[in-house]
Amino acid sequence: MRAVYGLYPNGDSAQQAVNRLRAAGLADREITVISAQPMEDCEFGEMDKASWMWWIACAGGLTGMSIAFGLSWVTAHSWPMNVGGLPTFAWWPNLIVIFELTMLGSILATVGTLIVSALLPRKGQTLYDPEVTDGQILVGVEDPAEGSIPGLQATLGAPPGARVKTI
Amino acid sequence: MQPTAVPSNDGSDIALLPGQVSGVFTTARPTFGAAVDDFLNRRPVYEQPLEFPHNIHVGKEIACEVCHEGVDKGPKAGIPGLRTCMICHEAIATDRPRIQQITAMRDKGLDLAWQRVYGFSNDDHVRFNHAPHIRNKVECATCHGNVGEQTIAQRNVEHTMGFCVNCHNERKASIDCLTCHF
Amino acid sequence: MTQPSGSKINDDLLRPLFHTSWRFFLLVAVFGGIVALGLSTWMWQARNGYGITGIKWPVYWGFYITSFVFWIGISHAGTLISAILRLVNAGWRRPVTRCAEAITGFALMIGATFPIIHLGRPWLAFWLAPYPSDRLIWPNFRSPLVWDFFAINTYLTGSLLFLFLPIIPDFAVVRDKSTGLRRKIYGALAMGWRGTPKQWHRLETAMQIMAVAIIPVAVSVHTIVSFDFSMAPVPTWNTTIFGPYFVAGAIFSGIAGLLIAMALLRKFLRLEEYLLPLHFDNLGKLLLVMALLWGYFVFNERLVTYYGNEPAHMAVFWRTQSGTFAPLYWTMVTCNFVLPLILLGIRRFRTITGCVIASIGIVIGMWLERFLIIVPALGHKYLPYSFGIYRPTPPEIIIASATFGAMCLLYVLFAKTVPIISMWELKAADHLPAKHPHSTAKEQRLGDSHA
Amino acid sequence: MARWGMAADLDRCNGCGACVVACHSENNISTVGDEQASRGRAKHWIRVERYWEGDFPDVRLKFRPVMCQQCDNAPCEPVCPTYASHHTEDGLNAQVYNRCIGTRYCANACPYNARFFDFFNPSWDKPLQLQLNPDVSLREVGVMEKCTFCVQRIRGAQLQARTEDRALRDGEIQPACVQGCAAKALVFGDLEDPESHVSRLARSPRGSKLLEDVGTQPAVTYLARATQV
Repeated sequence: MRAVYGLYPNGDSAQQAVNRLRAAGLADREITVISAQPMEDCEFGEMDKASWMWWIACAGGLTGMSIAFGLSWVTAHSWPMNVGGLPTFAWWPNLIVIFELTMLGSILATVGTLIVSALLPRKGQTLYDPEVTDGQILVGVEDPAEGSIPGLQATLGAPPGARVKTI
Repeated sequence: MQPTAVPSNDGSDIALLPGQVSGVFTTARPTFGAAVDDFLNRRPVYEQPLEFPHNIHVGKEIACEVCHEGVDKGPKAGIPGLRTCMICHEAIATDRPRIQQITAMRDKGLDLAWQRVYGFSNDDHVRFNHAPHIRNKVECATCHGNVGEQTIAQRNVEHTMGFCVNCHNERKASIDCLTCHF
Repeated sequence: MTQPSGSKINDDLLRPLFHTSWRFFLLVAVFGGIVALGLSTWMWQARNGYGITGIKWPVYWGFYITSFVFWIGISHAGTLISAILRLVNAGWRRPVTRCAEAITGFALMIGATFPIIHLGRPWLAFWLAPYPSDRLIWPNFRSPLVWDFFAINTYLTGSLLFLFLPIIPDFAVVRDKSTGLRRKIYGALAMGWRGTPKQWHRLETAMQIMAVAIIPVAVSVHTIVSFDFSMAPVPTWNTTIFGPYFVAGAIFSGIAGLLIAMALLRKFLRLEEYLLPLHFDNLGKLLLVMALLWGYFVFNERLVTYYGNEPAHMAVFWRTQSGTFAPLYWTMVTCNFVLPLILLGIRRFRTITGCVIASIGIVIGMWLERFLIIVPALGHKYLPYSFGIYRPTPPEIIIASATFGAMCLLYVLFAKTVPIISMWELKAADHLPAKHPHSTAKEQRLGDSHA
Repeated sequence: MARWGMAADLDRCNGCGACVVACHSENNISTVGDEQASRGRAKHWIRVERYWEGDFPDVRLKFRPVMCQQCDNAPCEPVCPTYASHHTEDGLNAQVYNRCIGTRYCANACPYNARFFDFFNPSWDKPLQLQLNPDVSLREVGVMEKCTFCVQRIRGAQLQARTEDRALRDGEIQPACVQGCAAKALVFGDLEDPESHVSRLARSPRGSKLLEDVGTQPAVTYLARATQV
């Protein structure tokens, strides 16, 4: 993999680098930003995009709910036991299990979504520098177009404190 | 008080007769290995005192209940003793060495120590009764397989609860737990 | 006081991971020995039968169920508190959340073993799970114990994930700072974490969703634990107040447990710059509120029983109030109400030491509370002929005590392998959106009370 | 379908304890020895409770045999996580040992304390194992047990009646305690048959249920003169 990236000591210069890259015509998804903490004071993109996670959580909850409903329904009807004169399929007690599995479903769906969509290393997304851990912010371009490297180096080197690396 | 092995209902001290299967691992098992064997349905090979040819007897159109005579009367079908054998073999096939062998045993007052092949262990808590099953025309082979084609009776039908319950469901027999478990 | 930031956070919080002192091995040996003793006692119990405990007719639940309720209660420290603090975005939560969530996870694991320990045939515990079998019989969904099974499993899964998710970026830090096998293990745990805005954003959204989901689960778990009692027609058990009463008690004991853990961590891992007196003060105030709430519930429960004046209920009532169990009862009231009121209500006493003393009192008091709910009622149930008393035997005491050792062991191991304070959350406080001009980054991070 | 019930005439009961002994021998209830009994591990599916009334010297002794009341709304049943405790079609409060995992929740929920736990594997000194009843299973360590109304006798009689193709006769089924009661204080039968001895007794103005206000709807009626509790 080839990449050009700069390491920046603070959010302001990283922001500058991102802005310059944008001005140079790169789309947000072509710009890689890596930091050791969420940078809520900066505009790196992806700010309000993930609201669909809530919908997936709801869908997971609905799945859990139907599983729980199915379980209690099948149990009650495959072997209808009389216990203490309670109805065979009793809503009140079953609601408890249904609630728990609903919540479990939504939790698992959320975590699953997170792992699949944002974690798990993927091909072509491997740009990383361990210096990020010590507070450096990485801004770079993965697999830049042929011939654009010198231009990118200049763009990335412009903000104060920048150290440009090419691999 | 030191816990001891569960005495079986018929008076012997062994919790599990050879070949008896139990659905669960309990502290009733003497050793961990026994528990594992039991869990994996591994049964000891039973040594019968005599190679009894079921196939020959059934082939002569002798009904099962001629020898297992308790089967339509009560809980136990019964494993016949020498006396039952000698009812016929006093006269039939007396020239065979094996028949002469059992005749000699009878004369000495001995009996055959048959090993049970089927049966429930104590912790299955099953009170099985043959009589109502025979009365309701359940074939012996339904639960005991093709014993009629075997020489030494082999256990080749697993008496799990699902096995019993499916049949009870099909025949609209009671599936109340207290039908069998008490 | 200057606030640590950046690489100093890394240095301070990764120190326990990379430097092992003899104290770690000593602690592991001591607590591991206690746990091994507890486990072997349990094996002995399983081998010999339940008779080696003090359980008897008619008091069929004793130390084990008491410990079960107690540990499930302690587990409410973490997830609930950290979820609430996350949702209201309280800045001072940042150093506290992880040690709280860890308490939840471990207390739940310990608590969840007790129903199995207490079973007459523990090897059949899996029958509580609905799994396909030829018998076609599944668990009775109308039994509170099955609700327990589902609730505790949901809560355990949820809270372990809630603990794990925010550790992922910190695993990445350890990965970057280490070499060899450790790098591989932490690299696998970090699951390809790099720290892109997308990852950060998804992680924080996921944490928000988890927080929203875990709060009702936490409330339901202890309500359901209370159902174990209130569903049965046993004098003083069969009451509607048990749900909220147990939840309040759980949070109460949970915060107390958290305060004790925080004080120990601060001392042992030298986290004086992170776990500030402010945190103890804030949690101490919360604890005071919970003490008052606990008092309110106890007053309610007692008053209603007293005025109901039902003979069977009154027998149990007087048994705790002035009979056999009175010494324990009044110890409980002192530990849970009087002591916290003095130590936490008077500002001068609400120091770290004061908070810890009050917390220890509360942990003892809450254990007694559960004992006093379970045992006197069971021993005094309707027919005078069958009244009975319960005394624990050494095996029960060993097993119940060993769980405290298990908690310490798990916590020591956890603090050894994972940064006990969320590093990225501390760092993130420097990069909050500038839309709150009245709160500086420092206040956001640690809620600086010295300002 | 029948509804099995019992009536206990407290005016006839003289507290001899024959029912307890009969029950022990019929149902293979293991005795636990003096040491364990003193620690509260004794099992008696039926017990004779003794109560004293009045002040000395004007003291009267009252007996009340208490067994599982086979409640219609049995509190022990819904709390069991594995259906070990449930209700059969003929109104028996069943305890299935196989399914029991030993939570002991049923025993806590039972207002009569009529349920017993096997703390150890049972044992019988030789040759006492020879007197075990083959119609009743032996309970091993870790399960709950309780009075079954001698279900083995009920099932046996039902089977016998079906073999002979006739209906069950009133009084044909006698649980061990009923059979053993010399004073004829205990009567067993079908409560759904209005003519049976037990349902006539259950309708008696002397009759009452134990802990009726708990709402368990027991199948056992206690008969006593109005002066008695």
